[in-house]
Amino acid sequence: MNYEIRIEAFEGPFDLLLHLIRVNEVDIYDIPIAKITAQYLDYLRAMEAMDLEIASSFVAMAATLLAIKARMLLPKPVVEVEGEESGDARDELVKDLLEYMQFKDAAQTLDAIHKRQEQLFCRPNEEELYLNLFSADNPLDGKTLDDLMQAFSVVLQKVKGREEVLDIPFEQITTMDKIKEIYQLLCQKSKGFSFSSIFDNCNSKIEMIFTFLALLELARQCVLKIKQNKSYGEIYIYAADLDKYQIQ
Amino acid sequence: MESEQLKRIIECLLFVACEPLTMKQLREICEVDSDQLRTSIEELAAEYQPRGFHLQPVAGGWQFFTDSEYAAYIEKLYKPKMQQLSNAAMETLAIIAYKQPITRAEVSAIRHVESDGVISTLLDKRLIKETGRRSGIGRAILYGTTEQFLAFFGINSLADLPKINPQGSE
Amino acid sequence: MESEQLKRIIECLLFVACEPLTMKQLREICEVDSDQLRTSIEELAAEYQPRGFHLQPVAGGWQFFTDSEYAAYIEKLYKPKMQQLSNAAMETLAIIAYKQPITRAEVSAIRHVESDGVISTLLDKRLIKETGRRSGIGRAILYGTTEQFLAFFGINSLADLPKINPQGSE
Repeated sequence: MNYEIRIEAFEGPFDLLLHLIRVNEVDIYDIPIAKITAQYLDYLRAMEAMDLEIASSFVAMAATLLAIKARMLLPKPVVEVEGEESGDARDELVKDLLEYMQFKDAAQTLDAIHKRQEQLFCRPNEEELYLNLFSADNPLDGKTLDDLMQAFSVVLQKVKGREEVLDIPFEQITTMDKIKEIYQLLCQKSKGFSFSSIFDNCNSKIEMIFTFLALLELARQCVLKIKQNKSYGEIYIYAADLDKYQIQ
Repeated sequence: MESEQLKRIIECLLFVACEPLTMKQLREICEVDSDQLRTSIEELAAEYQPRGFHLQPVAGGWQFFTDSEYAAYIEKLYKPKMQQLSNAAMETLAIIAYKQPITRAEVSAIRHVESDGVISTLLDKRLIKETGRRSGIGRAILYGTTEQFLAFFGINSLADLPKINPQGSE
Repeated sequence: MESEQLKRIIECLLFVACEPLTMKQLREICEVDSDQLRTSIEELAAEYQPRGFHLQPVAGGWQFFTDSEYAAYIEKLYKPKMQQLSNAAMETLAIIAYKQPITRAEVSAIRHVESDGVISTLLDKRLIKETGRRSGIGRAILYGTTEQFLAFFGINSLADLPKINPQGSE
């Protein structure tokens, strides 16, 4: 091996390939595929020996290179299939490499532009500060505390007679509450109770859902048993092992 | 240091600083003596005299301030972001002010109208803020009024809100 | 409006603005026509040329920027947060800038490296954004550059990006 392997952090297989093309000083349009492939594989082996993680994209590129090398060893077909370019096996790779190089160069140019721009500073004005400066022209301009009180009085007038709306019961329900309710029921009714009966006191869909969740939780903890004697028949809930009940 | 360059550095520093810079700070950053600094600042102040913003001594330092003559234009720049409250917003603000902490659902229930839009407006205008979460399922967000709300009405605390008649009578 | 006064107002506005001000914004605030505004801005830019900060077109508007010569002094005043991008991020940003709108898969195909991480970084830094969906199956998300991208590089529009050699030849 007459070249030195330097292990660098390569962004990807193209980064490595371009590095090899550069150090070998070969023409990108006429890559000596056997030589470059051999060096590429040496790099992969070296990385492996050093226990560096080799991304799958590097391995995939190795396969591509080997496939190109194999194709170039095959004799060219004497009769060309009509309408088909007798392209070089390297064409596709070169096209991709050129496209990648173009952006690698662009990235360097952009980096230089940014480094220049980074030396320029604008005034770090804070919007908040200026918005506060004009607090005289505030969103409540012209409104007084009396207006606020008035607005609330109007609301109160409107809700008069439907005070219950102010109380939003479903916000208060938790699965835990329902678990406790069902547990108490299990303690009281040693002979069990019907599935449908536990929903009798539910006031909303939400409450029913949480009751059902509570039932599932207690079943999971093996605190209760669920039985159904016939298809579509009533489902019954029985106490199984009340001692297993644990508050979480 | 050459006098012209020193002035360029000082104006640069004052431009990016949003608070007054003291003579000591400027002296240390520019590495010049007090006399040279003082002369440069005086010259700079004179140069900015006819401009739209001026160099002024304040709180033991120096700072650029815009000319008060142009305050109206600055207001126009920032004004689109501050607009008057609609009746719906005022009503919602009143509910939140008097019933805080309160959830969106509760506000909507009281108003009998979906109130997410108005609440967003009030949040944007920083008249209300999230103050916590209701315990229990859903953990609905609770809203309350802000310091700004108090400042806008010029009151000290929520205790200063006018008392309302619980009967809601006029 | 008198030309001198217009210039004072414009410099005042640019001084207090948090972002580049567009011609449209300035026209509306100052209530002048495009020609008058353009003349004033050009004169202002010339007036600030010898100073420590300059008037520059950026991201479709105008903004004051300090002279790069004094960056070291500003860094002494406060450690500005520098936004360094890794090589991988800059490379990905270049691809998106020149090929936008473009999908994640397309970026990865050009780089021959899985690029989700870098794209997330660029999204976080608001240098790129989702600009839509590719029609057809999968409806892959398309990415493009933002206003912040223009400000990041101090350019006015995408047309100001340096031309790239489509052949990629050295």
